[in-house]
Amino acid sequence: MEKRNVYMDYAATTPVKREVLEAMLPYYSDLFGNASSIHKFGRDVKGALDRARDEVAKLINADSSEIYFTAGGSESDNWAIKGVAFANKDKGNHIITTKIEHHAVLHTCEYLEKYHGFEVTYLNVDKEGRISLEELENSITDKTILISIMFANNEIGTIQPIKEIAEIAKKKGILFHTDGVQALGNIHIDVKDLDVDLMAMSSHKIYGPKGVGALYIKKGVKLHPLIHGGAQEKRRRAGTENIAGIVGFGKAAELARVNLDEHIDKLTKLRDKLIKGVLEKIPYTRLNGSLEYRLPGNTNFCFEFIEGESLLLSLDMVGIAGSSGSACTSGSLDPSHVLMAIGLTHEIAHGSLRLSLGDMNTEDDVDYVLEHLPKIVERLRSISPLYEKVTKGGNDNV
Amino acid sequence: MEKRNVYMDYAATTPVKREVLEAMLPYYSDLFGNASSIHKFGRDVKGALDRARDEVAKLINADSSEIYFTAGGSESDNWAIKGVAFANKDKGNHIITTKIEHHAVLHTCEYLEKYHGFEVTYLNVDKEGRISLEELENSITDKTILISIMFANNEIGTIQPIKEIAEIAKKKGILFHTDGVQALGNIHIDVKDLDVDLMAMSSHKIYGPKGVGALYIKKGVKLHPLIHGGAQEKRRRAGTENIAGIVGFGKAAELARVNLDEHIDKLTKLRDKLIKGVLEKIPYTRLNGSLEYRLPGNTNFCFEFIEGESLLLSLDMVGIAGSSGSACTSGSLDPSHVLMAIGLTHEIAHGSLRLSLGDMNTEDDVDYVLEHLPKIVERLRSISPLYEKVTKGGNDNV
Amino acid sequence: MYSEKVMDHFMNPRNVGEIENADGIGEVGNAKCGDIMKIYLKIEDNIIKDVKFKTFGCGSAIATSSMATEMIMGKSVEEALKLTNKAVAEALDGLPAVKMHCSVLAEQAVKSAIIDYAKKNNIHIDGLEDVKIDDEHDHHHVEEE
Amino acid sequence: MYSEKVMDHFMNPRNVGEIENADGIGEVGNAKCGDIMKIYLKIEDNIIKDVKFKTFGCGSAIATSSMATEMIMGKSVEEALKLTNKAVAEALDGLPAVKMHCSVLAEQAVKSAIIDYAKKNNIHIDGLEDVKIDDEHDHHHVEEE
Ligand SMILES: Cc1ncc(COP(=O)(O)O)c(C=O)c1O
Ligand SMILES: Cc1ncc(COP(=O)(O)O)c(C=O)c1O
Repeated sequence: MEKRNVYMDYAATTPVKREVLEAMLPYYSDLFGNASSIHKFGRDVKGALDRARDEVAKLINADSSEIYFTAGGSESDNWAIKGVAFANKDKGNHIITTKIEHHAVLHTCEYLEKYHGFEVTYLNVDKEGRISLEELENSITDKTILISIMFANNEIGTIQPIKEIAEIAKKKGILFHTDGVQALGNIHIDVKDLDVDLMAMSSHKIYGPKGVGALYIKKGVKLHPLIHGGAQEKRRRAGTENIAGIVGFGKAAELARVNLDEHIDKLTKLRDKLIKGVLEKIPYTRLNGSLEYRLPGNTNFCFEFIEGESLLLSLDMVGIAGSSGSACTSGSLDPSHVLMAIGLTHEIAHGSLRLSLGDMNTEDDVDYVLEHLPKIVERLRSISPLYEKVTKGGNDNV
Repeated sequence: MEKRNVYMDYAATTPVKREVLEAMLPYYSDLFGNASSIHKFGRDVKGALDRARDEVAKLINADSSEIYFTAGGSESDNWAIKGVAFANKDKGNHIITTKIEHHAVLHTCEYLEKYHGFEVTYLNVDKEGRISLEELENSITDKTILISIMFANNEIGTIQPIKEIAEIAKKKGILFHTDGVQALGNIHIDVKDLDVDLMAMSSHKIYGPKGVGALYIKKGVKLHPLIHGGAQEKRRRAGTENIAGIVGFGKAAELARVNLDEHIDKLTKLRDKLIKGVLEKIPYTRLNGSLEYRLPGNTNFCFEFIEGESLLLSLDMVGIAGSSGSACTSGSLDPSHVLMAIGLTHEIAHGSLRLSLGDMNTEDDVDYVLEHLPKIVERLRSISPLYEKVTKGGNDNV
Repeated sequence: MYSEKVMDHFMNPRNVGEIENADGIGEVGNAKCGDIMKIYLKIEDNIIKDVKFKTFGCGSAIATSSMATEMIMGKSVEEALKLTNKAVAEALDGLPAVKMHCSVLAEQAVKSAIIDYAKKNNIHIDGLEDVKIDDEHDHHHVEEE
Repeated sequence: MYSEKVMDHFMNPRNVGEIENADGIGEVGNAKCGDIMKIYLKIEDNIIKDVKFKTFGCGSAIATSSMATEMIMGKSVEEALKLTNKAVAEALDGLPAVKMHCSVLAEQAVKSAIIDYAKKNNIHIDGLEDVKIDDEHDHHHVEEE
């Protein structure tokens, strides 16, 4: 097979779709007004803002008035958590989250613990990455003001029992935020049915532009603003609106909604083919995450005896773009907290590879990966002193 | 003169310049990688990020490493103030700002007062909108941890004595943040010479895209993040970078730097012509702000006996876009806090008009305004019961 | 933002002006809040023969004054008293929520002109006793959620 | 991110492998931190006649091991002991700041192989007493400002 460029890092970010960019373009130089202005230049863009809000709302079956635009998933997570925490600190100071949250949630919780007097429970997950509802219930105290549990995990793709969590939260009168960044546009989401109170979203994971996101805030839910100032977003999130970005997010949401079934179907097939192929072709390999509760586009493997960055570099040399939860890619000492939480050892976790699929991937891409990945893993193992021990029988699978 | 479209609301927002948009376009669909990724798609955009940072740094004579990208001026203001406040609450709880700050500063300070135990002094300004250095010095207590005073005012264009303020702050060992959103690209700024600690900037005021901004943080200045999460922006501001937006901001900063003298020269001339014309042609009119310490593109008038929104609407009908500090345009009860702070009565403040000039304005635009504005003011006065009293001599200038 | 009707009444207001020796004059609102409406009535045989207004205020304040004067012109005093702010707003094809107070002001301006007429002429008009003119109208104050 | 030299040594590492009955073997790093380097030396008449390595680790860990083996091949033991991590990094046209620890590891792997050689043969080598092998190297920990 000829050298190709195979992007399989859609969970990190996605390209902006052509229709999305086309929808955005008028809002840079022609329709550039400030949506708060009453003159023609301002009025011209106000409608576009409303339409985008409708589209994002429709994708998750929310009311348009419950969608608040932000600058991305991280801001939305920070807003939801700090906003609820600060608004309810008279009621209690306890927050429940999980060990496998995105850093936007995790570091926010740690910050509230360290500097603002909150206490946080980090729920365990099982080896597939799912929380235990029982542990959740047992963690609730009369000081608990917020539960923040991600919809789907960005590394291993595990989907949580959101509806059941929401039920527990509701029963106890506790607000429930879910980080929906990876779930959005990849599985069916109906916030009314699920009954969540807050949900963070990000545009650049669904083929929209970067630097735009939204927070779903159920009608009546109170939280402090994260960004104070002007009267934008019904006085809840200040800052001149990023109209072009928001229009792009709206268009991306529309496309995601219209194509959702097809998208899920296609990615699920490619994913299953990739998983099957990798596990068959490469020994000493494990699939991380769940088979049942898994995002359609997510695959995550651990290849024993090798390290993630060297794997990524080698893949990059043949045009394949993936990502790794290895410490060496992130500049931090420890490998992925998610892989640790599902019970992997450091050694094994260092050899992880996430290949996340998206709309532009084809069967040929998967074949290409299945051709190159085994050779690359084999080469790196042949350099590895850990593998040497195995092949000589001196080690029982590390 | 034929009907024209005359945009004179550049202080609200500016169109994206053609060169800026062109610089941005590759970063949506081709170079769409996540700057944190180590594969080719990621590396391709990392350099662009660095170059943009250099350009923003150059515009204000900062070090590249002192520029942190954000989602806009409001976020930057919030970050600077909350970040410093929370990081220093063990040292003190007193903040000094002014009565004429943008809401991004004002509401942030009010929030810290109301919910987080801080105390805030709001400095007065004189009738030109300048603070008194003496009052500033007298307001400092041993609990003062932050001074936040805007570089140039968004409504009346008044420029503050930033260097002198920084000196006082430094002498007392207090951090000094300045909201530089309106000053950026409109006057010469040298943060090294001025010796400010923090400065907020926004892209969409200098012909860059909306939803991007930056915070200048002098080397060594400590503050808490506002948005926690990933390791972006040297772990100080999380969130997948809005590459296209940042590249646009960088290009806009480059253009602003290269054209700065010409820009200042041109706008100053147009501004002075507009001010002269308006004051000559329309009785019962006052210019708000300072003649000496004024942004090159800012004009702000009060026309007695009429209200701002009806003025804006009428201007809009002939294609002129301006803005007003009138309560009726903002959905709030009181007219502009800035106009109140410079000592105007409610009645007068309601009749304010800001015409802010920018790069696309011409002499013809100014002539067009000078043709239409007097007629419009006259028509509205003829409907006004307040004017009736004057023309009948029953009122001495309100 | 505004309907065409609002813009029409704003740009071409009907019945602008004053009436000398008017039979009733009503002035409501205050400059502090940014809107003042003044309505002049000429009343003959209980019928509003002429009505004029002057308004300091925003676009919808001017438009609602104009519309209100049109709506009561030629009507009996009792009929004019029945003019509601909703009717004015509807006649203008609606107003933005934050501008509804302007229609309230227009209703009140008409009513206070009629009160003035009643006082000056010392006559009783049915329903007038129920009218309250609220000068400190707490208009368009948006709650921060 | 990496120089061409680093990429070359990563993709085509020199001297990969093991030496049976090596005169000295050094292993540093640990799997927990994500990098282990193992160096085998064949020494004759105080000269490094052959050297091989195996590395578990990131791209620069592999490249620095490869470069280090090249740099000591054919050298005397004393010369090899003088190999510094800086020299390895420079020979690779530099390393990213967060990857400098890999060059430290390479230096230490060489040294610990020589220590092993000295021990096995019970010989004294000048300068060896100053060498410290720090297994718990606290690498690339970035301070949050
Ligand atoms: C002085 C000042 N500060 C802050 C801001 C807020 O900037 P942004 O709209 O980018 O959030 C603005 C403009 O709206 C401004 O004029
Ligand atoms: C689960 C999850 N939450 C939050 C984020 C942060 O989103 P953003 O990059 O838009 O700030 C991401 C992606 O980076 C994510 O995968």
